[in-house]
Amino acid sequence: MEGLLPDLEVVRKDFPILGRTTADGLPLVYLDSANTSQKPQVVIDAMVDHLERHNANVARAMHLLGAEATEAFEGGRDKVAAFIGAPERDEVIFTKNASEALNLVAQTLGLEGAHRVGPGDVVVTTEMEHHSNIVPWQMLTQRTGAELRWFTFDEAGQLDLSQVDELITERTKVVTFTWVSNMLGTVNPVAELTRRAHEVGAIVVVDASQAAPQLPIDLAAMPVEERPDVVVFTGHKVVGPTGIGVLWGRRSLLEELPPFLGGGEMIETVTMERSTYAGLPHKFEAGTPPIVEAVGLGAAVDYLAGLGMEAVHAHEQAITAYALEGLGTVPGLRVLGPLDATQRGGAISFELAGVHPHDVAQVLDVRGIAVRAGHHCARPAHAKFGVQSSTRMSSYVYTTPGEIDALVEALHYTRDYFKVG
Amino acid sequence: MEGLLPDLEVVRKDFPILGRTTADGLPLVYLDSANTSQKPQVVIDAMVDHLERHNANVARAMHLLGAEATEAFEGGRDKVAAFIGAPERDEVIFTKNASEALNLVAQTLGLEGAHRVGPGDVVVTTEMEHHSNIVPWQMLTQRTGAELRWFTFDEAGQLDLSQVDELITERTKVVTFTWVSNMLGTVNPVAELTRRAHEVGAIVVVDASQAAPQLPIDLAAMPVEERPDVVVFTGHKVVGPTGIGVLWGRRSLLEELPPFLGGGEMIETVTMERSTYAGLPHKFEAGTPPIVEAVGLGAAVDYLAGLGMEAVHAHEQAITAYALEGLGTVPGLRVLGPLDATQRGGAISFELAGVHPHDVAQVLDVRGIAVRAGHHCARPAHAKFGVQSSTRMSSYVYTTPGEIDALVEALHYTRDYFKVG
Amino acid sequence: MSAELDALYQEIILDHYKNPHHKGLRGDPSADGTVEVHHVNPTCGDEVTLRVHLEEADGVLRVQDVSYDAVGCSISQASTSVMTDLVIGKPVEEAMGVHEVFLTLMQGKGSVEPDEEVLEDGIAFAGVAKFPARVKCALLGWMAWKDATSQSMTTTAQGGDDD
Amino acid sequence: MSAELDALYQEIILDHYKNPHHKGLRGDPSADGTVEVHHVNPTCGDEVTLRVHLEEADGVLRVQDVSYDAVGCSISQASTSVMTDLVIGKPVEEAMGVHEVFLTLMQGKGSVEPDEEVLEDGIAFAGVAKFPARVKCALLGWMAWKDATSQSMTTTAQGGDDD
Ligand SMILES: Cc1ncc(COP(=O)(O)O)c(C=O)c1O
Ligand SMILES: Cc1ncc(COP(=O)(O)O)c(C=O)c1O
Repeated sequence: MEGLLPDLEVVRKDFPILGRTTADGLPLVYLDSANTSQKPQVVIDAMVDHLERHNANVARAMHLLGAEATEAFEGGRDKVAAFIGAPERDEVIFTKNASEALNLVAQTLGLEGAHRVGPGDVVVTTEMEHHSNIVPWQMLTQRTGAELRWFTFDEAGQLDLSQVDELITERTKVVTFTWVSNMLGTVNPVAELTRRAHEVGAIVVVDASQAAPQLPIDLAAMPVEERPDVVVFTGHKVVGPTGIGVLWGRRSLLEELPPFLGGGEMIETVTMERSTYAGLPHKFEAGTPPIVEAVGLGAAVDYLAGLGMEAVHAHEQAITAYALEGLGTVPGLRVLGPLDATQRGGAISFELAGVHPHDVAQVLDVRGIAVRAGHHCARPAHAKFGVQSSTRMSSYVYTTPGEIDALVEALHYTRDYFKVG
Repeated sequence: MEGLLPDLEVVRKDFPILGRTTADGLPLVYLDSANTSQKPQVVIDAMVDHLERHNANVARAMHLLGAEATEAFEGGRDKVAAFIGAPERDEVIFTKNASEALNLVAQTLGLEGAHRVGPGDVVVTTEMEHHSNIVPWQMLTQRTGAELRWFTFDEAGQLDLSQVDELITERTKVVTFTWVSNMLGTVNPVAELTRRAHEVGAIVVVDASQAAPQLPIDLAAMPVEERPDVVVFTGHKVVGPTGIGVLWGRRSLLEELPPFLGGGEMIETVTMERSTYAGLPHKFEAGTPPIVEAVGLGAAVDYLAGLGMEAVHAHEQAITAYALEGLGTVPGLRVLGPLDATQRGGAISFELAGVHPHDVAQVLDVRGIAVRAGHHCARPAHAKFGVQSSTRMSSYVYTTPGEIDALVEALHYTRDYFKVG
Repeated sequence: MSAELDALYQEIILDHYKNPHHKGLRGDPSADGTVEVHHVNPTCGDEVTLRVHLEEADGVLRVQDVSYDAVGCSISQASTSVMTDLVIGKPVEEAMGVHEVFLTLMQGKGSVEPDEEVLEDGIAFAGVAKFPARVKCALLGWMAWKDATSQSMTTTAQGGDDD
Repeated sequence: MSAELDALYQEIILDHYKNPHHKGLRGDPSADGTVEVHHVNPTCGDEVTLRVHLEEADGVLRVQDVSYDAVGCSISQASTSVMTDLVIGKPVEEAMGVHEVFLTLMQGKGSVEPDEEVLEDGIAFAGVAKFPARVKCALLGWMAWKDATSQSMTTTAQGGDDD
């Protein structure tokens, strides 16, 4: 099959968990990578080495281990900055996950600064967002008296761009959207939406939680008018650990925003009466940062860079095309989202007529196939299709065509088991 | 020496990093545990096992790995709840560190609820707090028009409790203080302060970042009028990993507070217009939680419980007494804080006349001895002593009397090297 | 493999799923002794809107009716259907007892022997207890019923202060 | 061990530490061409308040005076003292060049050969470059000087629009 990672079997050996079997001795078919990715040995080893040999607190420790830990931690930042082509490495802020990164921006925009959101202002999001890119903006607009508006999408899972003129106006202060949908797989037009938003002076916040694992990203190479002001993603979906997220932000914007959490590390000086704050990136990193997690994330993005993000993307597209084809052979199966693999990401949500997604997932699980059933933290997008939940398969660098075959066969079996058709 | 952990040499073997040497082949003497603790092999192994065999996202995944990961993650919560004797396991919220936990409380208290802090209200803290328990309250009081007041402390490092009547009044909404000071080592009277605060209806937030590693804590056993409403600590100081902190809060208070971060996991239902929120603990855990970190933290508190927190406390006291004695032999050395080991925690900050703390730490580091120099995130407490910084040694379960001897000898050497005295 | 599935998806469960009992909201939601609640399983989004009508006669408070609308998987739908069979017409105290027995079965991780006398069709859920992720599904309707019933009891108790 | 320390704590450094040059704030902080800044090393709390006075003569902008108050370790104190020796009296452009050379030395991780012609006593800091945690100490005073000087140049340039 064209496009697959050339050394797929070697890649699979890098991921120890893929050697696991179920209680019945069945091989594990992990098709839930949009939920969280598996971890290669190098990431685990980097974390172990750090904990066993270099562990100390960072920045404030000036001894041998402290210097080593600081170098390892800041080295993680350098690697992440390189991975997304950040114009400046100090623009990379470590948060606990993508959700915190989005809240950081939404909450501080409500407090002060030139982009402060207030009564009458408009924040624009989309109907296909993950809850983590809806709820923070609901909170912001509710607290400030601003208005939350959103792009809808069509049956094919594409944003209705005819709403641009109506939604992105002089009143619009923020435009936020997901680069790649975690439910539909849709890839949104970042450059176009960003340009339009910038024309009215709005800031653009892009949720790259599903894009960073799959697409090559080079922020520095983007024309500045098409470059979002903020891009966030989460460590555990790019073969890194939990407990760490990434917020990249344009320096001038980050400098203008007030601090989010207060405490150690983010200060310049403290008196009981008042405090002054540190510069980037520390201003937004209160308390002990995710040190071993940054080490792991650094190893993770290096691993992906080693595979080559172009190759990773090609692999995702090949597997996705193959999966769409296979799913098409299952009677009563409806894919929710774009059907052209070249226009979408690797998460495929679907309905199977007559069988509830939980029951689909259950039958698959008994056969060792891990998919997700539920709303995938995208209830509004499900509501759009008139369903409450769906089944989702999502592949990654370790997924083989054989695993897709196993999925498709299991779906046929599921229909038999529940006697539909 | 009495009070030492009986199997100290065995305990030391549990910590792989203690086998490290400096570039010159000197053994590592790690006396910076108040900054961050080292990790025993069981913690590292638990994390590795999770990543290599059970990794998946939690709560929302219903497949084999998802069920295993959820059980492991929630098992971490059970262990933490047991460690502090939490009245209810769902009152244990995982944050990214202690700083986030303190900000969570400070920020949500400014938004709504019966304890909402507003203009004219008073928030009381102390002059010996870590920056992470000062700055969030400065932000809260600045944003809400409330007043921040504080207990001062005396030359011996004890809070001036004669200020109680003046500070804790009907206007007081929050009283917050550290259980054990990370700079002075002072152990504050939690029961007494809490009782006084509760008499005026104030809520009590205790920073147990230094207490949890050293003292047995049994919240359920405390009389309810003396039990704080919120207790926070941080994973990396209790031999657990970075990237995780703990907020324990009384259920009725946590239910009253509005959510802090919005996003996946913390919702009940979401529509584009509005959302409703999940119950405890998920309400305060937006996004993918620190999964592998909770596994590590669970193993960490189990490890400490295995040693026995009474035994850990006795060990700290024995080492601290021995260290205070040894430091007393160094001319020109002044300890900043209580001098009676039975009345204090295991962090000892000191000045060495004529040598700046950085230079002390540097000389020690060359001899393989890791201490901290600086303000230890407690500038106001340093200002109180008229100094900008100090040197701090802090011991833990793996510290031996021999290591204290090495420190004391190195301090004598430091004085010689800088030709003071 | 199929045996494992069959342990979960007992015929009884699939029957209730295909033909749920007492489904569809009935009665006047604002009537005395009637309470309606809406419960959600946040993990998967399964939802139930459930209406309970309690009535007192001869000093005994009874579950006069339970009706509901729900979307969800076979387990949650069947469990809600079985629940209505078990509680409708029973004195509240007895129904609460049945709820306790079902809860114990579900939380037993497969080690509790189901009591057919008490649980009737509910014994079909014994296999669910071995699937931790599905226990929440099986409890959704029960939890909603308990919540609505407790609320109704509070209001009924207040209304009936004079007896 | 002691050799390693001696590489860091050169005699010159300890001398400047014990007897710092140009210490103590001087001059009128509100005078034309004078700027005062306050810099902190947040890691350790070292602080410096530094005043720079620039003056133009014969079309050349010169560092007329630098004075300061500071608390900090031997490295930061000595480095600030050496810095004042190196920049006072020099044309701003030349002084900025010296700053560049010192910065390169500090960031070289020990691989840069110090140029005594340019750095004079500053070459004593070559050993500091091998101690990453101390580089910030050595740069504190220099950074403050550069900041104050740049600020003064902006105001001077505005004031001197007419030439
Ligand atoms: C007393 C005290 N409070 C709070 C903190 C903050 O902990 P963290 O940096 O993990 O948020 C610390 C440690 O740095 C501490 O010692
Ligand atoms: C598109 C999208 N945004 C945001 C998130 C939230 O990431 P996290 O849960 O790590 O905060 C996710 C993943 O769950 C996602 O898929």
